[in-house]
Amino acid sequence: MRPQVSVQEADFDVGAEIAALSAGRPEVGAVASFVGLVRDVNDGSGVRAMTLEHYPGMTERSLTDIIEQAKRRWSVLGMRVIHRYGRLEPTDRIVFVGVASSHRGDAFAACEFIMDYLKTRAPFWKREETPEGARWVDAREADDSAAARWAEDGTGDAVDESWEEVEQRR
Amino acid sequence: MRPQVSVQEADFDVGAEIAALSAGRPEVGAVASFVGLVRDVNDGSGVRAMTLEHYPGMTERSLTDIIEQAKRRWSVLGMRVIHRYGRLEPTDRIVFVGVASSHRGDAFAACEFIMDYLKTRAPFWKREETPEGARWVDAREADDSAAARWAEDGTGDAVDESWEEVEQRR
Amino acid sequence: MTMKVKILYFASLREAVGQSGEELELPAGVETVGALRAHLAGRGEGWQALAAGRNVRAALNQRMAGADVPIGAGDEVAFFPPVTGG
Amino acid sequence: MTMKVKILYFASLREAVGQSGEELELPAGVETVGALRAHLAGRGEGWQALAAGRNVRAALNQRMAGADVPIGAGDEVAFFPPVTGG
Repeated sequence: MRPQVSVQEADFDVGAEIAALSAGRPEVGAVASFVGLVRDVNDGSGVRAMTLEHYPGMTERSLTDIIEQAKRRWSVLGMRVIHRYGRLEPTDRIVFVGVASSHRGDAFAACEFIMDYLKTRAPFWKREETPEGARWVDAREADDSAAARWAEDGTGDAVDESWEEVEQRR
Repeated sequence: MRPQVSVQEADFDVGAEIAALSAGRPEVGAVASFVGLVRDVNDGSGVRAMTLEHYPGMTERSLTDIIEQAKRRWSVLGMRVIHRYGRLEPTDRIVFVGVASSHRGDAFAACEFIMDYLKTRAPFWKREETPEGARWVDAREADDSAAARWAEDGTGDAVDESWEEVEQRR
Repeated sequence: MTMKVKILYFASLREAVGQSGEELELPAGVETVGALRAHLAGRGEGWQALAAGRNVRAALNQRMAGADVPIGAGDEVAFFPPVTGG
Repeated sequence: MTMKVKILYFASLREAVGQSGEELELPAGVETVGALRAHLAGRGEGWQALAAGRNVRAALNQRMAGADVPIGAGDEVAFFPPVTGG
Protein backbone atom coordinates (compact mmCIF):
# COMPACT_ATOMS: atom_id res chain seq x y z
CA MET A 1 0.00 0.00 0.00
CA ARG A 2 1.24 3.48 -0.82
CA PRO A 3 2.15 5.65 2.15
CA GLN A 4 -0.02 8.67 2.87
CA VAL A 5 2.82 10.72 4.30
CA SER A 6 6.43 11.05 3.12
CA VAL A 7 9.14 13.26 4.57
CA GLN A 8 12.10 13.10 2.24
CA GLU A 9 15.04 14.93 0.71
CA ALA A 10 14.21 13.78 -2.82
CA ASP A 11 11.96 15.60 -5.26
CA PHE A 12 8.60 14.07 -6.20
CA ASP A 13 6.55 13.52 -9.36
CA VAL A 14 3.42 15.67 -9.11
CA GLY A 15 1.63 14.13 -12.08
CA ALA A 16 2.23 10.59 -10.82
CA GLU A 17 1.03 11.51 -7.31
CA ILE A 18 -2.19 13.07 -8.60
CA ALA A 19 -2.83 10.16 -10.97
CA ALA A 20 -2.31 7.64 -8.16
CA LEU A 21 -5.06 9.31 -6.10
CA SER A 22 -7.71 8.34 -8.65
CA ALA A 23 -6.15 5.37 -10.47
CA GLY A 24 -8.62 2.50 -10.73
CA ARG A 25 -11.10 4.30 -8.47
CA PRO A 26 -14.13 5.31 -10.53
CA GLU A 27 -15.80 6.76 -7.43
CA VAL A 28 -13.28 9.65 -7.44
CA GLY A 29 -14.69 12.71 -9.21
CA ALA A 30 -12.33 15.37 -7.91
CA VAL A 31 -8.67 15.69 -7.03
CA ALA A 32 -7.56 18.98 -5.50
CA SER A 33 -3.85 19.46 -5.04
CA PHE A 34 -1.25 21.95 -3.96
CA VAL A 35 2.43 22.36 -4.71
CA GLY A 36 4.57 24.73 -2.63
CA LEU A 37 7.78 26.03 -4.18
CA VAL A 38 10.86 27.97 -3.03
CA ARG A 39 10.57 31.65 -3.95
CA ASP A 40 13.54 33.88 -4.66
CA VAL A 41 12.22 36.65 -2.43
CA ASN A 42 10.82 36.74 1.09
CA ASP A 43 10.18 39.82 3.18
CA GLY A 44 12.02 41.93 0.62
CA SER A 45 15.30 40.05 0.59
CA GLY A 46 16.66 37.96 -2.23
CA VAL A 47 16.81 34.27 -1.41
CA ARG A 48 19.57 32.22 -3.01
CA ALA A 49 18.70 28.97 -1.29
CA MET A 50 17.12 27.67 1.88
CA THR A 51 17.58 24.74 4.18
CA LEU A 52 14.60 23.04 5.77
CA GLU A 53 15.23 21.49 9.17
CA HIS A 54 12.68 19.13 10.67
CA TYR A 55 12.02 16.98 13.74
CA PRO A 56 12.25 13.38 12.53
CA GLY A 57 9.49 11.27 14.01
CA MET A 58 7.32 14.15 15.12
CA THR A 59 7.11 15.38 11.53
CA GLU A 60 5.58 12.15 10.26
CA ARG A 61 3.32 11.94 13.29
CA SER A 62 2.00 15.49 12.93
CA LEU A 63 1.35 15.07 9.21
CA THR A 64 -0.51 11.84 9.90
CA ASP A 65 -2.53 13.61 12.62
CA ILE A 66 -3.47 16.37 10.17
CA ILE A 67 -4.63 13.82 7.61
CA GLU A 68 -6.71 11.99 10.21
CA GLN A 69 -8.36 15.27 11.21
CA ALA A 70 -9.19 16.01 7.58
CA LYS A 71 -10.68 12.51 7.18
CA ARG A 72 -13.02 13.05 10.10
CA ARG A 73 -14.09 16.40 8.77
CA TRP A 74 -14.71 15.88 5.08
CA SER A 75 -15.77 13.12 2.76
CA VAL A 76 -12.46 12.14 1.21
CA LEU A 77 -11.39 9.02 -0.69
CA GLY A 78 -7.62 9.48 -0.67
CA MET A 79 -4.95 11.84 0.62
CA ARG A 80 -1.25 12.26 0.07
CA VAL A 81 1.26 14.59 1.76
CA ILE A 82 4.93 14.87 0.77
CA HIS A 83 7.29 17.35 2.44
CA ARG A 84 10.94 17.75 1.59
CA TYR A 85 13.77 18.77 3.90
CA GLY A 86 17.41 19.75 3.33
CA ARG A 87 18.81 22.40 0.99
CA LEU A 88 16.49 23.73 -1.70
CA GLU A 89 16.83 26.48 -4.30
CA PRO A 90 14.29 28.86 -5.84
CA THR A 91 11.74 27.07 -8.10
CA ASP A 92 12.39 23.77 -6.24
CA ARG A 93 9.29 21.99 -5.00
CA ILE A 94 8.90 21.87 -1.18
CA VAL A 95 5.56 20.31 -0.45
CA PHE A 96 2.75 18.41 -2.14
CA VAL A 97 -0.76 17.86 -0.82
CA GLY A 98 -3.36 15.97 -2.85
CA VAL A 99 -6.92 15.04 -1.87
CA ALA A 100 -9.34 12.83 -3.80
CA SER A 101 -13.08 12.96 -3.19
CA SER A 102 -16.36 12.31 -4.93
CA HIS A 103 -17.06 16.03 -4.93
CA ARG A 104 -14.89 19.06 -5.46
CA GLY A 105 -15.99 21.02 -2.38
CA ASP A 106 -14.65 18.37 -0.01
CA ALA A 107 -11.46 17.96 -2.02
CA PHE A 108 -10.67 21.69 -1.98
CA ALA A 109 -11.55 22.18 1.68
CA ALA A 110 -9.51 19.22 2.92
CA CYS A 111 -6.52 20.19 0.77
CA GLU A 112 -6.48 23.79 2.01
CA PHE A 113 -7.06 22.64 5.59
CA ILE A 114 -4.07 20.31 5.44
CA MET A 115 -1.84 23.06 4.01
CA ASP A 116 -2.94 25.60 6.63
CA TYR A 117 -2.29 23.19 9.47
CA LEU A 118 0.94 21.97 7.98
CA LYS A 119 2.20 25.56 7.94
CA THR A 120 1.40 26.08 11.62
CA ARG A 121 1.82 22.64 13.20
CA ALA A 122 4.29 20.49 11.31
CA PRO A 123 7.79 20.87 12.80
CA PHE A 124 9.70 22.38 9.89
CA TRP A 125 11.95 25.42 10.06
CA LYS A 126 13.30 27.38 7.13
CA ARG A 127 16.76 28.95 7.07
CA GLU A 128 17.26 31.26 4.10
CA GLU A 129 20.51 32.25 2.44
CA THR A 130 20.30 35.90 1.37
CA PRO A 131 22.91 38.42 0.18
CA GLU A 132 22.89 39.76 3.77
CA GLY A 133 23.65 36.32 5.18
CA ALA A 134 21.68 33.35 6.45
CA ARG A 135 18.57 33.88 8.58
CA TRP A 136 15.82 31.80 10.12
CA VAL A 137 12.39 32.60 8.76
CA ASP A 138 9.94 33.96 11.32
CA ALA A 139 6.49 32.42 11.58
CA ARG A 140 3.98 34.54 9.79
CA GLU A 141 0.90 35.94 11.47
CA ALA A 142 -1.11 35.21 8.31
CA ASP A 143 -0.42 31.49 8.63
CA ASP A 144 -1.69 31.30 12.16
CA SER A 145 -4.91 33.07 11.29
CA ALA A 146 -5.39 30.82 8.25
CA ALA A 147 -5.18 27.77 10.50
CA ALA A 148 -7.43 29.38 13.11
CA ARG A 149 -10.23 29.55 10.53
CA TRP A 150 -10.57 25.80 10.85
CA ALA A 151 -10.75 25.59 14.65
CA GLU A 152 -14.13 24.21 15.70
CA ASP A 153 -13.92 24.39 19.46
CA GLY A 154 -10.45 25.63 20.17
CA THR A 155 -9.34 22.54 22.04
CA GLY A 156 -7.22 21.31 19.19
CA ASP A 157 -5.41 24.60 18.98
CA ALA A 158 -4.85 25.27 22.66
CA VAL A 159 -1.45 23.64 22.65
CA ASP A 160 -0.43 25.73 19.70
CA GLU A 161 -0.90 29.12 21.24
CA SER A 162 2.24 30.96 22.16
CA TRP A 163 3.76 30.42 25.54
CA GLU A 164 3.29 34.04 26.38
CA GLU A 165 -0.48 33.73 26.10
CA VAL A 166 -0.49 30.73 28.42
CA GLU A 167 1.60 32.57 30.96
CA GLN A 168 -0.48 35.72 30.79
CA ARG A 169 -3.62 33.75 31.46
CA ARG A 170 -2.44 32.41 34.78
CA MET B 1 3.17 31.75 -25.55
CA ARG B 2 1.12 28.97 -23.99
CA PRO B 3 -2.65 29.34 -24.16
CA GLN B 4 -4.55 29.90 -20.94
CA VAL B 5 -7.66 28.10 -22.11
CA SER B 6 -8.00 24.89 -24.12
CA VAL B 7 -11.20 23.12 -25.09
CA GLN B 8 -10.24 19.82 -26.62
CA GLU B 9 -11.14 16.16 -27.10
CA ALA B 10 -7.66 14.95 -26.18
CA ASP B 11 -6.48 14.07 -22.69
CA PHE B 12 -3.91 16.29 -20.98
CA ASP B 13 -0.74 15.85 -18.89
CA VAL B 14 -1.47 17.10 -15.38
CA GLY B 15 2.14 17.04 -14.18
CA ALA B 16 3.36 18.97 -17.21
CA GLU B 17 0.60 21.58 -16.85
CA ILE B 18 1.36 22.18 -13.17
CA ALA B 19 5.11 22.34 -13.83
CA ALA B 20 4.58 24.85 -16.65
CA LEU B 21 2.78 27.22 -14.26
CA SER B 22 5.94 27.74 -12.22
CA ALA B 23 8.75 26.83 -14.65
CA GLY B 24 11.45 29.51 -14.64
CA ARG B 25 9.34 31.76 -12.41
CA PRO B 26 10.99 31.98 -8.97
CA GLU B 27 8.29 34.39 -7.80
CA VAL B 28 5.76 31.53 -7.77
CA GLY B 29 5.43 30.01 -4.30
CA ALA B 30 2.14 28.17 -4.69
CA VAL B 31 0.31 26.22 -7.37
CA ALA B 32 -3.20 25.06 -6.55
CA SER B 33 -4.84 22.76 -9.04
CA PHE B 34 -7.92 20.68 -9.65
CA VAL B 35 -8.65 17.66 -11.78
CA GLY B 36 -12.24 16.58 -12.44
CA LEU B 37 -12.86 12.98 -13.45
CA VAL B 38 -15.74 10.89 -14.76
CA ARG B 39 -17.39 8.90 -11.97
CA ASP B 40 -19.15 5.59 -12.47
CA VAL B 41 -22.16 6.66 -10.46
CA ASN B 42 -24.35 9.77 -10.46
CA ASP B 43 -27.68 10.17 -8.67
CA GLY B 44 -27.73 6.47 -7.89
CA SER B 45 -27.35 5.14 -11.43
CA GLY B 46 -24.35 3.38 -12.87
CA VAL B 47 -22.59 5.43 -15.54
CA ARG B 48 -20.89 3.47 -18.34
CA ALA B 49 -19.77 6.54 -20.26
CA MET B 50 -20.75 10.12 -20.91
CA THR B 51 -20.63 12.53 -23.79
CA LEU B 52 -19.86 16.18 -23.20
CA GLU B 53 -21.43 18.60 -25.66
CA HIS B 54 -20.29 22.22 -25.75
CA TYR B 55 -20.91 25.50 -27.56
CA PRO B 56 -17.78 26.12 -29.62
CA GLY B 57 -16.70 29.75 -29.43
CA MET B 58 -18.79 30.61 -26.39
CA THR B 59 -16.99 27.94 -24.39
CA GLU B 60 -13.57 29.49 -24.95
CA ARG B 61 -14.99 32.96 -24.37
CA SER B 62 -16.68 32.05 -21.09
CA LEU B 63 -13.58 30.29 -19.76
CA THR B 64 -11.49 33.32 -20.67
CA ASP B 65 -14.02 35.58 -18.93
CA ILE B 66 -13.82 33.45 -15.79
CA ILE B 67 -10.03 33.67 -15.80
CA GLU B 68 -10.15 37.44 -16.22
CA GLN B 69 -12.53 37.74 -13.28
CA ALA B 70 -10.20 35.66 -11.13
CA LYS B 71 -7.27 37.87 -12.17
CA ARG B 72 -9.05 40.99 -11.01
CA ARG B 73 -9.99 39.38 -7.74
CA TRP B 74 -6.84 37.67 -6.53
CA SER B 75 -3.11 38.08 -6.84
CA VAL B 76 -2.27 35.40 -9.38
CA LEU B 77 0.81 34.84 -11.53
CA GLY B 78 -0.50 32.23 -13.95
CA MET B 79 -3.67 30.32 -14.75
CA ARG B 80 -4.55 27.39 -16.96
CA VAL B 81 -7.93 25.84 -17.78
CA ILE B 82 -8.40 22.73 -19.94
CA HIS B 83 -11.82 21.21 -20.55
CA ARG B 84 -12.48 18.16 -22.66
CA TYR B 85 -15.54 17.35 -24.73
CA GLY B 86 -16.75 14.22 -26.55
CA ARG B 87 -17.18 10.72 -25.18
CA LEU B 88 -15.50 9.92 -21.86
CA GLU B 89 -15.51 6.89 -19.60
CA PRO B 90 -15.26 6.51 -15.80
CA THR B 91 -11.79 7.49 -14.46
CA ASP B 92 -11.16 9.66 -17.55
CA ARG B 93 -10.07 13.22 -16.83
CA ILE B 94 -12.61 15.93 -17.77
CA VAL B 95 -11.21 19.23 -16.59
CA PHE B 96 -8.02 20.78 -15.26
CA VAL B 97 -7.67 24.12 -13.49
CA GLY B 98 -4.28 25.32 -12.23
CA VAL B 99 -3.43 28.63 -10.56
CA ALA B 100 0.03 29.93 -9.67
CA SER B 101 0.52 32.68 -7.09
CA SER B 102 3.07 33.96 -4.63
CA HIS B 103 0.85 32.80 -1.77
CA ARG B 104 -1.31 29.75 -1.24
CA GLY B 105 -4.48 31.56 -0.15
CA ASP B 106 -4.82 33.35 -3.49
CA ALA B 107 -3.98 30.19 -5.45
CA PHE B 108 -6.62 28.11 -3.66
CA ALA B 109 -9.33 30.78 -3.82
CA ALA B 110 -8.85 31.52 -7.52
CA CYS B 111 -8.75 27.82 -8.39
CA GLU B 112 -11.95 27.03 -6.52
CA PHE B 113 -13.62 30.17 -7.90
CA ILE B 114 -12.82 29.14 -11.46
CA MET B 115 -14.18 25.62 -10.89
CA ASP B 116 -17.40 26.88 -9.30
CA TYR B 117 -18.04 29.31 -12.14
CA LEU B 118 -17.07 26.80 -14.78
CA LYS B 119 -19.70 24.42 -13.40
CA THR B 120 -22.44 27.03 -13.58
CA ARG B 121 -21.48 29.25 -16.53
CA ALA B 122 -19.37 27.42 -19.08
CA PRO B 123 -21.61 25.96 -21.81
CA PHE B 124 -21.04 22.24 -21.38
CA TRP B 125 -23.72 19.60 -21.12
CA LYS B 126 -23.29 16.03 -19.96
CA ARG B 127 -25.18 13.10 -21.43
CA GLU B 128 -24.70 9.91 -19.43
CA GLU B 129 -25.04 6.32 -20.64
CA THR B 130 -26.59 4.21 -17.86
CA PRO B 131 -28.07 0.71 -17.78
CA GLU B 132 -31.49 2.42 -18.01
CA GLY B 133 -30.47 4.31 -21.16
CA ALA B 134 -28.91 7.66 -21.99
CA ARG B 135 -29.95 10.77 -20.09
CA TRP B 136 -28.95 14.41 -19.89
CA VAL B 137 -27.58 15.41 -16.52
CA ASP B 138 -29.63 18.03 -14.69
CA ALA B 139 -27.89 21.07 -13.28
CA ARG B 140 -27.28 20.62 -9.57
CA GLU B 141 -28.57 23.04 -7.01
CA ALA B 142 -25.32 22.67 -5.06
CA ASP B 143 -23.33 24.01 -7.98
CA ASP B 144 -25.41 27.17 -8.25
CA SER B 145 -25.03 27.90 -4.58
CA ALA B 146 -21.27 27.25 -4.75
CA ALA B 147 -20.97 29.86 -7.48
CA ALA B 148 -23.28 32.27 -5.64
CA ARG B 149 -20.80 32.35 -2.74
CA TRP B 150 -18.51 34.39 -4.95
CA ALA B 151 -21.05 36.99 -6.10
CA GLU B 152 -20.05 40.39 -4.78
CA ASP B 153 -22.91 42.55 -5.98
CA GLY B 154 -25.16 40.23 -7.92
CA THR B 155 -24.76 42.07 -11.22
CA GLY B 156 -22.49 39.43 -12.66
CA ASP B 157 -24.97 36.70 -11.89
CA ALA B 158 -28.15 38.40 -12.99
CA VAL B 159 -27.96 36.93 -16.48
CA ASP B 160 -27.54 33.48 -15.02
CA GLU B 161 -30.72 33.32 -13.03
CA SER B 162 -33.41 31.09 -14.44
CA TRP B 163 -35.85 32.54 -16.87
CA GLU B 164 -38.69 31.81 -14.51
CA GLU B 165 -37.25 34.14 -11.91
CA VAL B 166 -36.93 36.94 -14.45
CA GLU B 167 -40.52 36.42 -15.56
CA GLN B 168 -41.88 36.25 -12.04
CA ARG B 169 -40.27 39.55 -11.19
CA ARG B 170 -42.07 41.48 -13.90
CA MET C 1 -34.83 45.95 -44.11
CA THR C 2 -33.83 42.37 -43.43
CA MET C 3 -33.46 41.26 -39.80
CA LYS C 4 -31.80 37.88 -40.00
CA VAL C 5 -30.47 36.19 -36.87
CA LYS C 6 -28.64 32.91 -36.36
CA ILE C 7 -30.18 30.62 -33.74
CA LEU C 8 -28.46 27.67 -32.06
CA TYR C 9 -29.88 24.88 -29.88
CA PHE C 10 -27.84 22.66 -27.57
CA ALA C 11 -28.12 19.43 -25.62
CA SER C 12 -31.61 18.27 -24.62
CA LEU C 13 -33.12 21.36 -26.26
CA ARG C 14 -31.40 20.53 -29.54
CA GLU C 15 -32.91 17.08 -29.39
CA ALA C 16 -36.37 18.41 -28.49
CA VAL C 17 -36.54 20.83 -31.45
CA GLY C 18 -34.86 18.35 -33.81
CA GLN C 19 -32.17 20.70 -35.10
CA SER C 20 -28.91 22.27 -33.99
CA GLY C 21 -29.58 25.68 -35.48
CA GLU C 22 -31.21 27.83 -38.12
CA GLU C 23 -31.21 31.21 -39.80
CA LEU C 24 -34.38 33.16 -39.12
CA GLU C 25 -35.84 36.41 -40.40
CA LEU C 26 -37.17 38.03 -37.24
CA PRO C 27 -40.94 38.50 -37.39
CA ALA C 28 -42.25 42.00 -36.67
CA GLY C 29 -42.42 42.70 -32.96
CA VAL C 30 -39.78 40.13 -31.98
CA GLU C 31 -37.13 42.43 -30.56
CA THR C 32 -35.77 40.67 -27.46
CA VAL C 33 -34.33 37.30 -26.55
CA GLY C 34 -37.49 36.57 -24.57
CA ALA C 35 -39.80 37.50 -27.45
CA LEU C 36 -37.80 35.26 -29.78
CA ARG C 37 -38.09 32.40 -27.31
CA ALA C 38 -41.87 32.84 -27.09
CA HIS C 39 -42.12 33.02 -30.87
CA LEU C 40 -40.21 29.74 -31.27
CA ALA C 41 -42.21 28.01 -28.54
CA GLY C 42 -45.33 28.87 -30.56
CA ARG C 43 -44.28 26.44 -33.28
CA GLY C 44 -45.73 23.64 -31.16
CA GLU C 45 -44.69 20.04 -30.49
CA GLY C 46 -40.99 19.77 -29.64
CA TRP C 47 -40.75 23.55 -29.51
CA GLN C 48 -42.77 23.45 -26.31
CA ALA C 49 -39.39 22.78 -24.69
CA LEU C 50 -38.89 26.56 -25.05
CA ALA C 51 -42.23 27.43 -23.40
CA ALA C 52 -42.44 29.62 -20.32
CA GLY C 53 -41.89 27.57 -17.19
CA ARG C 54 -39.24 25.37 -18.78
CA ASN C 55 -35.73 25.78 -17.41
CA VAL C 56 -34.04 27.37 -20.41
CA ARG C 57 -30.99 29.64 -20.61
CA ALA C 58 -29.99 31.85 -23.49
CA ALA C 59 -26.89 33.51 -24.88
CA LEU C 60 -26.64 36.49 -27.21
CA ASN C 61 -23.48 36.60 -29.27
CA GLN C 62 -21.93 33.99 -26.99
CA ARG C 63 -22.67 35.74 -23.70
CA MET C 64 -25.38 34.72 -21.25
CA ALA C 65 -28.45 36.92 -21.83
CA GLY C 66 -31.68 37.49 -19.96
CA ALA C 67 -35.14 37.68 -21.56
CA ASP C 68 -35.11 41.49 -21.78
CA VAL C 69 -31.94 41.75 -23.87
CA PRO C 70 -32.67 43.30 -27.30
CA ILE C 71 -31.64 41.46 -30.44
CA GLY C 72 -30.89 42.77 -33.93
CA ALA C 73 -29.70 41.86 -37.39
CA GLY C 74 -26.71 39.53 -37.53
CA ASP C 75 -26.95 38.44 -33.90
CA GLU C 76 -26.26 34.89 -32.79
CA VAL C 77 -28.82 33.69 -30.26
CA ALA C 78 -28.46 30.34 -28.48
CA PHE C 79 -30.94 28.43 -26.32
CA PHE C 80 -29.95 25.57 -24.03
CA PRO C 81 -30.65 23.90 -20.68
CA PRO C 82 -28.67 24.92 -17.58
CA VAL C 83 -25.05 23.95 -18.06
CA THR C 84 -23.53 20.86 -16.44
CA GLY C 85 -19.82 21.10 -17.17
CA GLY C 86 -16.76 20.11 -15.20
CA MET D 1 14.66 7.00 41.67
CA THR D 2 16.19 8.34 38.48
CA MET D 3 14.17 10.82 36.41
CA LYS D 4 16.02 11.04 33.11
CA VAL D 5 14.48 12.85 30.14
CA LYS D 6 15.69 13.37 26.60
CA ILE D 7 15.70 16.98 25.45
CA LEU D 8 15.90 18.17 21.82
CA TYR D 9 16.51 21.66 20.41
CA PHE D 10 15.71 22.73 16.87
CA ALA D 11 16.48 25.52 14.40
CA SER D 12 17.44 28.92 15.87
CA LEU D 13 17.02 27.55 19.38
CA ARG D 14 19.46 24.71 18.64
CA GLU D 15 21.98 27.29 17.45
CA ALA D 16 21.43 29.53 20.48
CA VAL D 17 22.01 26.77 23.02
CA GLY D 18 24.87 25.25 21.00
CA GLN D 19 23.57 21.68 20.94
CA SER D 20 20.89 19.59 19.30
CA GLY D 21 19.98 17.64 22.40
CA GLU D 22 20.95 16.12 25.72
CA GLU D 23 19.97 13.61 28.38
CA LEU D 24 19.09 15.25 31.66
CA GLU D 25 18.33 14.04 35.17
CA LEU D 26 15.38 16.19 36.18
CA PRO D 27 16.19 18.38 39.20
CA ALA D 28 13.79 18.17 42.11
CA GLY D 29 10.70 20.30 41.56
CA VAL D 30 10.93 20.29 37.78
CA GLU D 31 7.71 18.48 36.95
CA THR D 32 6.25 20.26 33.92
CA VAL D 33 7.35 21.35 30.47
CA GLY D 34 7.25 24.97 31.64
CA ALA D 35 9.34 24.25 34.75
CA LEU D 36 11.92 22.45 32.60
CA ARG D 37 12.05 25.41 30.24
CA ALA D 38 12.61 27.82 33.15
CA HIS D 39 15.30 25.55 34.57
CA LEU D 40 17.17 25.45 31.24
CA ALA D 41 16.87 29.22 30.74
CA GLY D 42 18.59 29.62 34.09
CA ARG D 43 21.82 28.27 32.63
CA GLY D 44 22.50 31.75 31.25
CA GLU D 45 24.05 33.03 28.00
CA GLY D 46 22.60 31.25 24.93
CA TRP D 47 20.04 29.55 27.17
CA GLN D 48 18.31 32.91 27.55
CA ALA D 49 16.66 32.02 24.24
CA LEU D 50 14.39 29.86 26.40
CA ALA D 51 13.53 32.68 28.83
CA ALA D 52 9.96 33.81 29.46
CA GLY D 53 8.86 36.29 26.81
CA ARG D 54 10.72 34.50 24.01
CA ASN D 55 8.52 32.90 21.37
CA VAL D 56 9.23 29.24 22.08
CA ARG D 57 7.12 26.15 21.44
CA ALA D 58 7.48 22.75 23.00
CA ALA D 59 6.58 19.16 22.27
CA LEU D 60 6.28 16.26 24.70
CA ASN D 61 6.84 12.84 23.15
CA GLN D 62 6.44 14.38 19.70
CA ARG D 63 3.17 16.17 20.36
CA MET D 64 2.79 19.91 20.89
CA ALA D 65 2.61 20.62 24.62
CA GLY D 66 1.78 23.65 26.75
CA ALA D 67 3.73 24.82 29.77
CA ASP D 68 1.44 23.03 32.24
CA VAL D 69 1.93 19.54 30.81
CA PRO D 70 3.60 17.19 33.33
CA ILE D 71 6.79 15.37 32.40
CA GLY D 72 8.27 12.17 33.74
CA ALA D 73 11.01 9.58 33.39
CA GLY D 74 11.81 8.56 29.81
CA ASP D 75 9.94 11.44 28.18
CA GLU D 76 11.23 13.19 25.07
CA VAL D 77 10.86 16.97 25.38
CA ALA D 78 11.63 19.29 22.45
CA PHE D 79 11.97 23.06 22.36
CA PHE D 80 11.88 25.06 19.14
CA PRO D 81 10.73 28.35 17.58
CA PRO D 82 7.30 28.57 15.89
CA VAL D 83 7.30 26.31 12.84
CA THR D 84 7.73 27.68 9.32
CA GLY D 85 7.09 24.71 7.05
CA GLY D 86 5.49 24.38 3.63
